[in-house]
Amino acid sequence: MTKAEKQKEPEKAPQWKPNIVGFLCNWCSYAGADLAGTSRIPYPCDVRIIRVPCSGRVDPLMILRAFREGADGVLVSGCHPGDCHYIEGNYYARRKFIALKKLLDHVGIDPRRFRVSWVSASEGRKWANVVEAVTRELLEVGPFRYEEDGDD
Amino acid sequence: MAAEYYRLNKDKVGELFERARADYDVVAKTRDANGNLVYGRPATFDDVAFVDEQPPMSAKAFALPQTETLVRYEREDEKIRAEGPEAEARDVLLFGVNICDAAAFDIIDHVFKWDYLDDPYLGRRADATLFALACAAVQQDCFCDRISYAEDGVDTVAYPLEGYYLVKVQTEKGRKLVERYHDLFDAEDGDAEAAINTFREKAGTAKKEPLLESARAGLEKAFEHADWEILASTCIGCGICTYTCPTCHCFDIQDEGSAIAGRRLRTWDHCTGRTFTAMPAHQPRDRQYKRYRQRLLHKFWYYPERFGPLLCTGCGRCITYCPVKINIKELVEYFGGLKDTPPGGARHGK
Amino acid sequence: MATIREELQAAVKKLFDDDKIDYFVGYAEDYGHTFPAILTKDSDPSRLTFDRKSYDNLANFLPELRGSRVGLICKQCEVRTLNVLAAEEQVERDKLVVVGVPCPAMLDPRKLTEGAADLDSLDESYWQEKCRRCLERNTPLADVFVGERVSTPTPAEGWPLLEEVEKMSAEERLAWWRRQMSLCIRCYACRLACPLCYCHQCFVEDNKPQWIDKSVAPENNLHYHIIRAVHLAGRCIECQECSRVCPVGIPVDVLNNVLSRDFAERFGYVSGETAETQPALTRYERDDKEDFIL
Amino acid sequence: MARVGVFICWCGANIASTVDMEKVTEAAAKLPHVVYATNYKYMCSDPGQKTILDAALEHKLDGIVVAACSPRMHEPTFRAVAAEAGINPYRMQMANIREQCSWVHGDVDEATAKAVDAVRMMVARVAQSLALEPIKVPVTKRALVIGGGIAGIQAALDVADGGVETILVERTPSIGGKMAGLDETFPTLDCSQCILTPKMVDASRSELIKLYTYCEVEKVDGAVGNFKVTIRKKAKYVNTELCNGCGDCWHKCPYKKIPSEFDFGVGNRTAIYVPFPQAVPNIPVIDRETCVFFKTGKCRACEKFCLRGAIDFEQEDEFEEVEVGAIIVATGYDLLDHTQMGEFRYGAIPDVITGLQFERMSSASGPTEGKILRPSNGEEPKVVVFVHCVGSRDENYKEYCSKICCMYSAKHAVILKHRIHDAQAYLFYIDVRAGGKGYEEFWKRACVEEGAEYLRGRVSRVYDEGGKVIVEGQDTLSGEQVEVAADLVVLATAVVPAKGSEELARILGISTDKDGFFNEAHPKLRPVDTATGGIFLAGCCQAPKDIPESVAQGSAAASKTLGLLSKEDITREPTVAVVDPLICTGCWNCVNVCPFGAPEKSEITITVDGKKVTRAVSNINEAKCEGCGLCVATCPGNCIDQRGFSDDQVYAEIGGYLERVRAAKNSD
Repeated sequence: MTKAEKQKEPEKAPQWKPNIVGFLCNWCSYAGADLAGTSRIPYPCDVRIIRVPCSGRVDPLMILRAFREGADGVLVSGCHPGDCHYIEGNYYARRKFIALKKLLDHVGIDPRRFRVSWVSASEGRKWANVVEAVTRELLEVGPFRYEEDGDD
Repeated sequence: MAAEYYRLNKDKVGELFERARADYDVVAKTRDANGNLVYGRPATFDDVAFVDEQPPMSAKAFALPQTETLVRYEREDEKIRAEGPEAEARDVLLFGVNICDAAAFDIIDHVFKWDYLDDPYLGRRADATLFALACAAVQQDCFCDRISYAEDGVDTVAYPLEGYYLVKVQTEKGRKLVERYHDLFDAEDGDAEAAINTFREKAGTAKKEPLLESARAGLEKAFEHADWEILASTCIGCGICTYTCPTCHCFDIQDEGSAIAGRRLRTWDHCTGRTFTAMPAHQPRDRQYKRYRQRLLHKFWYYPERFGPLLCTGCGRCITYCPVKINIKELVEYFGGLKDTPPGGARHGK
Repeated sequence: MATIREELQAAVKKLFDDDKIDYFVGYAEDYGHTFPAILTKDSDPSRLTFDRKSYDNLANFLPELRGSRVGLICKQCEVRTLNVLAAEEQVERDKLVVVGVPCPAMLDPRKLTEGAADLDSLDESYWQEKCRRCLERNTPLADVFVGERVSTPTPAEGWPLLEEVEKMSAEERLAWWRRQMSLCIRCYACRLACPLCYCHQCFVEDNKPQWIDKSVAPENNLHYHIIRAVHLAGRCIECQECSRVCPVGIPVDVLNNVLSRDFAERFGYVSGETAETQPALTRYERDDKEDFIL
Repeated sequence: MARVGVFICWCGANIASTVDMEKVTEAAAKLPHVVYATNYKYMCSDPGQKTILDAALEHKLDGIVVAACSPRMHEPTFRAVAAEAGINPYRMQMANIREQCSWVHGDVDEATAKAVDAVRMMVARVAQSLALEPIKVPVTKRALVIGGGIAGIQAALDVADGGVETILVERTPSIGGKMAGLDETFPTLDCSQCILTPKMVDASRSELIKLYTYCEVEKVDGAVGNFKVTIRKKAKYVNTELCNGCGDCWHKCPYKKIPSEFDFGVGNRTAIYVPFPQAVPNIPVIDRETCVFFKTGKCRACEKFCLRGAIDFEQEDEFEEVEVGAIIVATGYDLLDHTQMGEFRYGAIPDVITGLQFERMSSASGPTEGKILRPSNGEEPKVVVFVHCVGSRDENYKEYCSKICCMYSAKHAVILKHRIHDAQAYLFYIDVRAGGKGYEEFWKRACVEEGAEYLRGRVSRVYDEGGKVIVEGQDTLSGEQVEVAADLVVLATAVVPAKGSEELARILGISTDKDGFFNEAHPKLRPVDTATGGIFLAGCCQAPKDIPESVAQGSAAASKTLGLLSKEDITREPTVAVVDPLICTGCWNCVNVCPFGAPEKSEITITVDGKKVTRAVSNINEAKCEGCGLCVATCPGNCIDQRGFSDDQVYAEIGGYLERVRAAKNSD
């Protein structure tokens, strides 16, 4: 942690925890998350997991819906390129996410709010690290709200 | 009530605005972030655009907001709590509104108090006072000169004459406004109606014959006219004409939320859109020209048949902002038999 | 432009007389506007024109006329559109007669003041942004060409408005877009004026599930525009009709341009270049570049 | 409102020690749709299952949420329970509160909150879950084996033995594969040809096996149970009906100096040829690339000398479409292309050869009739260096171990000693991997009894000097720099997937790993299946293997195939994509992206404005859909949805979690 970040520390409300939606492909990342469990690798508690057949099933609409419903961050995780259970779903997904990412960055939504990872069924440790990293970053960014005032 | 006439000195307008802000929630034209003219709530008279130029959006949103919550609900354990929106208590003054915008309220009141009393609308309508500003020149595509009743029901109208505004008061609400700030108004002793007529002649807004009302007989025979298909097929089905229109008032009711909490709301809807009247298995207006025809005939046949006035004040926004520049006036004249040549020369020829 | 007008009207008359087409889609001038018109052989072609206010992307009217033989005025904008539509099997090229024109660059209606004198003489500062980037002023693919061919000036580089927005910080951009989105009235003219938004039902109209809330609020409006841009990724041909038609002046096309520029840089991808260019999101390379995946 | 029962499992202490069971139960009971919630020590046990059955009856449940372990563990169990309770199995959802909750979170409050959310999400999901019925597809009782090496031959024989017709496609002129070219085999040193050729003959004689040699798979349509396969029958320019394999043609062919592919260039062949004397079928083919007639239009020697008139220069490639219910892929391996690796000077120094070239030399039926000779001068080598791990276990080339090289290098050292008694073998190795029956004993024998010198270390440099090949390397055990002046250097080059594997993967719609080997469905539990139903793997196309493993996998794939084809029809998961034809525009995005060819171009006729209009629309072939949902997310008009992973279900899950968050955000 850099000095500057340490100084920022006290400003944060310590009790705030980010709400993170995780879309995990059934074959790699969901299995990887299961492996983290079987291997008892602890990680932060703030991701709620939605199982999808493939990262290619994840529609950008789902990601924006999660933000609209109040998520502070969204994580999509799939098989490594080339390892897709459905051969190439993650390659298409990657293009879609590149497009969405570009747009979210452009409209000024912090890039740390939308993350993608490749986690294989054997990477329990990596899954824990990904959640750790994503959670840490969101703690730095803070809660997400478009609304300037309370109404919607 | 019989019309009353007053004079308002041009240098008193700012004071009227500032003082009214203490008593009313004052809505006036101002500029938005992009420099567009909008009806908003400017804080000082410096931010007010007291001009006759039309903003793209009419003033109807102050009586019929684009999105309005009808009821909120919340479920806690087994209990469900529901509550309606709180009534907005404050009187609204629509300050410097165009006549074509102001006149619209009186027209659409009919539908909101017809068989069902629409409380949210009528409540806001009752609380609103209209202080209209007459146009010194016609706007790009407008045609209020072709509609007979364009000022009816407008509480007050200010005509910009040489050196002063001639203020015509037509309703009790208007009289209340003038009485409240009576020190700013002087009595008009001349022939006010004559002055107004001269002003209108000069501005180009004097009533002309034939009025669009006279097209109705023709329209009633034109439902199956073959040229609808070709003339209205350039319509792309967007909501610009209806959403910018001061008299279009259709809305949709939608729910947002979940089993835990949410709300029922209404939002503007538009008959030119393909989801309007679309049912799960059938869409009676299955082509765009039918949807456009519906809009036109509703305004110039069905509505007047039921309620009397045309559902149009001639503001011309639906032409100005139409992406494909469909001209409703030309089409009414053509299908109503007032004109032989179709706009752009397009005929189906079936 | 008297000559092009006459040539055009003669060409259209000939197409109808030779029974080559059932409909002609072009621009007519009437009641002070230039606007798209669909003509049949019984129509009066004397109002047909092609001028610097011939804004509309006429390819937008093809779905309505599908199955018929159509003559269509095509500027470079329409040509690129047709290529995308052809790649997606939305047009039947053999039923289409492309009427080529020399495009004089379209004017930006927002920059035109009331009663501007001579439209033909207005310089670049009055043009639409897209026209400064135009690669070919004389319709390629034309089956019939009317008017005198013109030279195409060197296309301008860059995306002025996009770059202006990008100069802002992330917070400022969010605030700027939020302000823009607070103006949006969800009339969907941007979508409906877009010849590539041809879905019979748009995601924003879905209500089961209702991905985008129906209430008109900045964040809902923004989500609609973002997803629309995703759906146009690698397809948008930058005709800017979405922005031109917006009644409240939101520069909607900036979002599309974000991806047009990025896909060109990242994938070497230019939409609508040929009729075989498959949409960018329905293809991939194993080594597509990205810099954000963990 | 649905009537959902929530059943929360303690999993002994596995869940209950970190997640507060009572709190989760209490929260679950209050959720919309939930009419019953309870917890139990082991929900998967008999009494646990009975709890569910009883509650389903008593509370008239129409949906079930089991909050327990991962659905990857017990989803089948609880789906069966649901079915028994009269509830559609697809209206049973599992909330994963063990692997993804209690086992990874220590704080009871946090873990309990997460478990409650998981239950909320699944309750919301169940409420949106439609009842689904498995899809039934009739089965074509015929199998296809691609690749006629030992794995493919074994698979074909076993499938045919089970009474099922089998098509064996081999792209070279003969079946037999790499094994046909090997000398003696480790660890028993029995002759490869002696054990293989009878199987080749069996395959050719079997009434149920149709050999398609010199053929390639061109296209595969359809799905498990009903594939349509287009086979390209390459022109042999020999009428197979008339040819009796007499050999006159290849003996008369004037063009004799063509390096033989089968011999890896150690020997030569003619332009019309059979790859090796024991070829099955024993019918030659003309290689168009090297035949003088095809180049110059003159020669036709073979035609002149063929007494049966079997030569036919007019032949062209033919295509045949066959229907099969299952496909076994056994396309084998090649060696890593040495042009990528300069350091061993392969190709530059003639006395540097690969292990497979050594096999051809030492094979009694090979070009040198079993004599091991230096290619440079035809003399017997006295000092031979064998280099292990050439390109394998090497980050610059292939990270994986090629598995067979340790054993065949040891075998080569033994054979060398047997053939040239005074020869000395040096073996540079990293580790000796000799896991296998009799393998450890075998390499020890090479080392101890046959006097092979094992040097632990990488070779750093190879160069020729004074008619010798100098091999420099390090012996990491002694720490000394070693230099051997060798007569012959044999490289144990890395095993890579056979050429064209990637293209075949695309044709078949199966995936490959990063090295290009075909992916099995599960690395441990489904090593023979691919992720695509009805396509199985055998032999080295999946990973490097020795002969017994290839044979075992060939038999395993055959048994899987027979299992599949023994059914009249097969059931497939109903979680397939569905198109709403009324809103489909026919943009074919789905057709473009689907890896399985499931969306098909189709038409509907609707009435618009009183007229019949025919529109091109997409239609999902359920038999082909693997349920990935890619088309669903790609369709811009949301015209496609996926049963079992529907938009409604995902939406409900998002809302199920976040409605609480959104409500909180709006209230402050």
